[in-house]
Amino acid sequence: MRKVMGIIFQRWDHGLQTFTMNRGISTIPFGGRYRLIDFPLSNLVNANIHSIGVLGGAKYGSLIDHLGTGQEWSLHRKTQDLAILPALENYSVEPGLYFDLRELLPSKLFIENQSTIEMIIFQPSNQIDNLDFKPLMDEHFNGMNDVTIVTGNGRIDEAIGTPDENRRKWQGREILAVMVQRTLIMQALQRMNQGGSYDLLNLIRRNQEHLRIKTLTHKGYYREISDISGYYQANLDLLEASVRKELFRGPRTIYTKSKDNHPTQYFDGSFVNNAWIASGCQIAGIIQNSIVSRESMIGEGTVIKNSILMQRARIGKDVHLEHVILDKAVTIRDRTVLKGSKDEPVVISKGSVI
Amino acid sequence: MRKVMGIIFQRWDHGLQTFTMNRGISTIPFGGRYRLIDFPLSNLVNANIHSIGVLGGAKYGSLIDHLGTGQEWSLHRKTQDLAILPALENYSVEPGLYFDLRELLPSKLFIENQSTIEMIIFQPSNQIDNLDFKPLMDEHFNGMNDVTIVTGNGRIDEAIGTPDENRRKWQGREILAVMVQRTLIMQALQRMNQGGSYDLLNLIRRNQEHLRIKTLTHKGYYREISDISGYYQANLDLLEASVRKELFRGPRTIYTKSKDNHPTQYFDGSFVNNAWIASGCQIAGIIQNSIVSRESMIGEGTVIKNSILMQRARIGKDVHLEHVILDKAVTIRDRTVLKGSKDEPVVISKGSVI
Amino acid sequence: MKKKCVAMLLAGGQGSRLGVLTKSIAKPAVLFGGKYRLIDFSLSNCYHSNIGIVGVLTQYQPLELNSYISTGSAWSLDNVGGGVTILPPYQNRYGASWYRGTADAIYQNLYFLQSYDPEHVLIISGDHIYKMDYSEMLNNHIKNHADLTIGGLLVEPEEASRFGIMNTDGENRILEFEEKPEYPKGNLASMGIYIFRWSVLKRLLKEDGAKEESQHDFGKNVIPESLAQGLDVFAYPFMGYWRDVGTIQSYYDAQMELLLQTPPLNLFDKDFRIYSNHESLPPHFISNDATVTDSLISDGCLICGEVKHSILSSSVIVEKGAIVENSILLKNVKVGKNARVRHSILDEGVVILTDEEVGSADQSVQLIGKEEQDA
Amino acid sequence: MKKKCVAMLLAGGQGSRLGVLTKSIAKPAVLFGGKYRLIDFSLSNCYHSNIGIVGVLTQYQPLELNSYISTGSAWSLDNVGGGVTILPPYQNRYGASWYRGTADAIYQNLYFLQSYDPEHVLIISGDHIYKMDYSEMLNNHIKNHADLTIGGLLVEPEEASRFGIMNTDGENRILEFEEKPEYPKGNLASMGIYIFRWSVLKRLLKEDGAKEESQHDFGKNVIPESLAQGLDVFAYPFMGYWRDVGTIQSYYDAQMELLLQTPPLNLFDKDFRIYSNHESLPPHFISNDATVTDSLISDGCLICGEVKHSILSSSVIVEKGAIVENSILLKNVKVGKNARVRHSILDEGVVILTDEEVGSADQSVQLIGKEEQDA
Repeated sequence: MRKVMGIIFQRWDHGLQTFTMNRGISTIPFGGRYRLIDFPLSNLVNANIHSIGVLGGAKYGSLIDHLGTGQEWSLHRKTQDLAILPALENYSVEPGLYFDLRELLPSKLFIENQSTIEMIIFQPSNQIDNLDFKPLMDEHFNGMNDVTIVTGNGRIDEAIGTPDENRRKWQGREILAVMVQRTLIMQALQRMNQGGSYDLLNLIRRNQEHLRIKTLTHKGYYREISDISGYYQANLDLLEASVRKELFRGPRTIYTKSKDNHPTQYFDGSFVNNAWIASGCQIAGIIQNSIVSRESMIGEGTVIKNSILMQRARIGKDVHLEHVILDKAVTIRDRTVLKGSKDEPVVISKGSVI
Repeated sequence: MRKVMGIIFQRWDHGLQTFTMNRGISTIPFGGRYRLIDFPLSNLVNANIHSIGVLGGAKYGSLIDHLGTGQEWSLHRKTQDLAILPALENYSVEPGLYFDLRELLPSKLFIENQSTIEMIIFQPSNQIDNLDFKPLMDEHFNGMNDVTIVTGNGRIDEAIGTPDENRRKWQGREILAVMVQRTLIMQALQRMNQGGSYDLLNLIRRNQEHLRIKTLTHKGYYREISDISGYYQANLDLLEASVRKELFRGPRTIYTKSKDNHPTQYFDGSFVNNAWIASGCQIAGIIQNSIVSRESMIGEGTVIKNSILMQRARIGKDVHLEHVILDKAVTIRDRTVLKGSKDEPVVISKGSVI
Repeated sequence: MKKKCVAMLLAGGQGSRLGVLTKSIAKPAVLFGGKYRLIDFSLSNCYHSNIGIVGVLTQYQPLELNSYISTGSAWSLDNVGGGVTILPPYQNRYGASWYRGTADAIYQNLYFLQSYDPEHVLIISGDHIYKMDYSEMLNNHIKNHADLTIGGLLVEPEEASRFGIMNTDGENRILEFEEKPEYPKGNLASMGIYIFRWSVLKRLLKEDGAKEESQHDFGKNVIPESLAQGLDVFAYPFMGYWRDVGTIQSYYDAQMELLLQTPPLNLFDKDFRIYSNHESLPPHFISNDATVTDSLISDGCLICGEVKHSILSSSVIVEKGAIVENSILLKNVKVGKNARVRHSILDEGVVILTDEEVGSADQSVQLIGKEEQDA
Repeated sequence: MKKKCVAMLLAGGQGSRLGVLTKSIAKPAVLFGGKYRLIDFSLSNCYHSNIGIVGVLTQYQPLELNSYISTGSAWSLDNVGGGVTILPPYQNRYGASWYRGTADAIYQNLYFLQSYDPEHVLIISGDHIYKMDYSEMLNNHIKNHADLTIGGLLVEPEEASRFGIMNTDGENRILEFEEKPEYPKGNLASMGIYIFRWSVLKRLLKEDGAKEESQHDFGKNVIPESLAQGLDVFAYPFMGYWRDVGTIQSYYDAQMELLLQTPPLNLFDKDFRIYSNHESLPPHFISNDATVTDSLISDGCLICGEVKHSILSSSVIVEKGAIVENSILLKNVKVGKNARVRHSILDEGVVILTDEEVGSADQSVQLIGKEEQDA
């Protein structure tokens, strides 16, 4: 019943540093009310995996706040379903690694103690998809695989590219998740003290002759969020009916910490078109092709186009925003104009007053 | 209604390092089922204070696990009663300071946002007492104090001493808590960027001419836990009826994360005397003047005297322990003998097999 | 453990004048303002009043209400050693009986109150729309050394005969109480909010329980009896916003007020929030073909048509070309292509077909339920 | 949302043979083994069987039981979109009615089951002591294409007439079912655990509900009717530990078995834990004057006397010089100085005075309640 463990890890946040001053990459807000980690975490929960470790990293405040006891994901405190795993002190994630096993060292006991676990699923925290792990797990177990690698399908991979073309690839495709038998991970953790390799992917490559490795391809939507333009595009993808349907209207729910807000109020004179709008907003202006997060206020005469507003934006009157990303709690004064471009949106950091 | 905030901070853990390899000082187990932080946290909850920040420090795993969403303390997630505040990256607590305000910098917003708060209570996390803050708060507000300092009464202070005689004293007495008007803390945090002082106590001393400062004395039991011998003694204090009564049988409950264990089973031939024993244990041996934590197993013919056993001790047959402290999950093989002395108990670290 | 004040919330009412809305749920579970249920107001008031123990008396169609209330955590009322307790009618070794009236409901749960042995008991109901800090009323009650304090509201004189009317002296002492008088002498109406001294309440309910001719109702029996016995009974005048939404028209009007530029009831207010046990749903989406103005839209809606001066609960779908005006659409309503909905309340799950028209601006508000549709 | 299997737990029983123990609480809420309540076993079984939706039917003295069950979080059963739902009798617009029997209780809540539209429904009760993975029984039920599968246990032939007895063929197909037969033909007894195909259950209950002469009981009416209709009814033999604790003696005996060196029911087992909604209490303290041997002691106890071969629930006090032997002391019992308690069950809150003696080794087990004391 509890044979599979999931581990979600932080990624190198170089391309997203404007967002990660006070939070880890896993808790960057996304899609009006979600955080990036909601996607990998819901993927695990939807496959009935009830033993999950989340690497917390150094900036863990927002992660603790977001996950709570895991209640919103039907994870239970009593049966110890969800653990936030502290990273090594003074450790920071390196670029170019798929998954640095050294991060797991302080949590060795967490893995050791759960002796009934047979296999571990590793997922990064900065990936938007709605994966169905059930058939993937079946293939892993039925095929008696040591390692199963889940990749995206090539086309999307080529389309988005990644800052470092060499990392997170397998047979030329981007890796979405890796499933490894627990015994192999335990061995790797033991050997690390003796100077063994510590990147999960290198470790697999190096031992590929001795291992039964299979690759499976996810045919659906996915995006890796590793820089601002990827973040911007993934948000705007939600305006596509097919993407919304696959992510949010299918059989597998994406869970998140929900907020008890008043419904969004539209005033006389508001005009809204092709927009994804969360609860608790007060809207008097014009919004087009945009994502508006919870509790945002948009003044009269204001025009917002092709933009992403995170929570609690306070936008005055007669403002004009185009190709803009506002981090949480940004205030924009009356009559301000901000214009970026599709490839280089303007980014305003958390709490700014413009 | 929500006028007071409580902040509980980590202390320098030099004297307790055998216990703090993988946990912060605030989550050292105590008294069979508690952790040190339960005492200051319950003090706040019992005074109806529903806005509490706990400094998490670097080794925050056990703190998150212990506090959960705060449910066991009747703190609610929805009204955001409890926050674990991340410390600065790469920051470690220094000795000799009462409270280093730099630790609060990443949480400036947490304090700023709660604008209805008038006063903040600061407490260390390594102190065993059952303080009644209600009358203390009344005196603070009625006296229009800027700062109210709660000290222990001299006698106990002299009796236990502290490694550094200069710190945590006020008028020659040990400080248990400090209440400060929120505006003063906000000012101090603003000025810190301009190179102001950062130790709360220094700050108060330096400005004492401009501030209305009062000192109040707590007449009851208290212990500061800053070294092994203090930890040992405070545990054994629980064998005194008066201490148990003051801490656990009075009107103010000490809350903790409770564990759903089977009642403790005593077998034929067990002999137990003057002992404080938690749930889930299986006892076949002899126990005297000791504290035994949850889920410990004590084999036949074994004798345990004047010792402190943390959770999940596995003690074999015919073992003899005297003046010993076992950290969590220690295994002692059959016929082992360990003897310390009252002043220097033997300490066995977490997970050891002896 | 002794407590100062414990609240008892009467949530057993059917609210039959709300028609299909209360066919399968109790009145306190009826939706309001897009996402709230009527009981949210009383429970949020308890939180803001620092009342940590609330007994909720249920009887009529309690399933949805019970699971909605759950442990009370949505209103931060799930305290260790207290919180919300749901009190359905029950069977004991002497037999089983339903609640015969508001007073009987409390009477049958005296043992619950006894277990807390409070000084005072606050009695409220779960079907009014208002924000009130009961602790101010409690302070007033204590200051007056009252046996009973009744929350009172000034109503329009022509409405007074719908209420229990209290005639008071200059110090708010109640001299006379008339339940729905034909010729009211005043216009200070009882809000159905009572604070009793616990020892007095216990005695009154035991006496009332023994009377065969009593209807076991606070307004009809217990309050008049308190005055007859010469107890110290005071009114506590409440000046804030308060609405009874017991009829279709008042239910409609109270919600439409939320759409005013400055609504009399501000639900965006952060200092006295009304909490609810909300569902977790994605944001709403407004398509290229849509127009939304002067409306409240909840999570999970998909709007492809025109929505004007309306309130949409969660997961409502308005298809292309459809027009929704001056209407209240409850959860999971679907309005088909080119359909037209005017001046109507559509109950949960109602489906309006392509090109269908319901309601008109001239008629009184129309309430449409699923059953009517199937028939 | 469609579910494979939903559980309905019958927890309305009074358990009148347990005397004062069920005076103010339902039988499933009775304490067992120091800290458990009987219902812990069924609810923990649901958790271990991966059954995420459990309806609990309550009727008799439900207050303590309801607040004990709460959201089911103590058994990790508080899932989003499921979990534990308490189903008390209720009033709807057609009237109000109590549950008239086990089958009627389910019948009145068909709409609850309908909302999940499961493939199968597991029906269990909340007052037996056992560890069972229902998912194995469900697999068996599915493999047999059964309409109904009944959990069965081999009992001593001389006890068989106390049970519903199932006579089966070699493939566990039930040929005959006799409720408490005077001359039993076999000794495979029904455990009162049923898995029905949902479509079949719905039909059977509607038919049974319409029969005036029916007692609306599964054992007496619905099971015999299923066989009479020629449905596919199978037995699922269960081999593990199982105890019915319906009498004082069986309640005493089942607990005393926990004190054996290797008890038949291992509650220290980490792989199939029995969870409970436990109180948070300090450790117990054993003073210098105490002797404790061969016993189970719960949190919060204070032992200054001698305790031998006994089970003490939480916060029990045994004063100096007192002796407690072969006894079960429920919560908050206090045994005064030099008192002697032998071979007895003391109900919650019972106080034994200084020098008092209760029970003796020769008599049958004595049950002492607070009421008996006051009388």
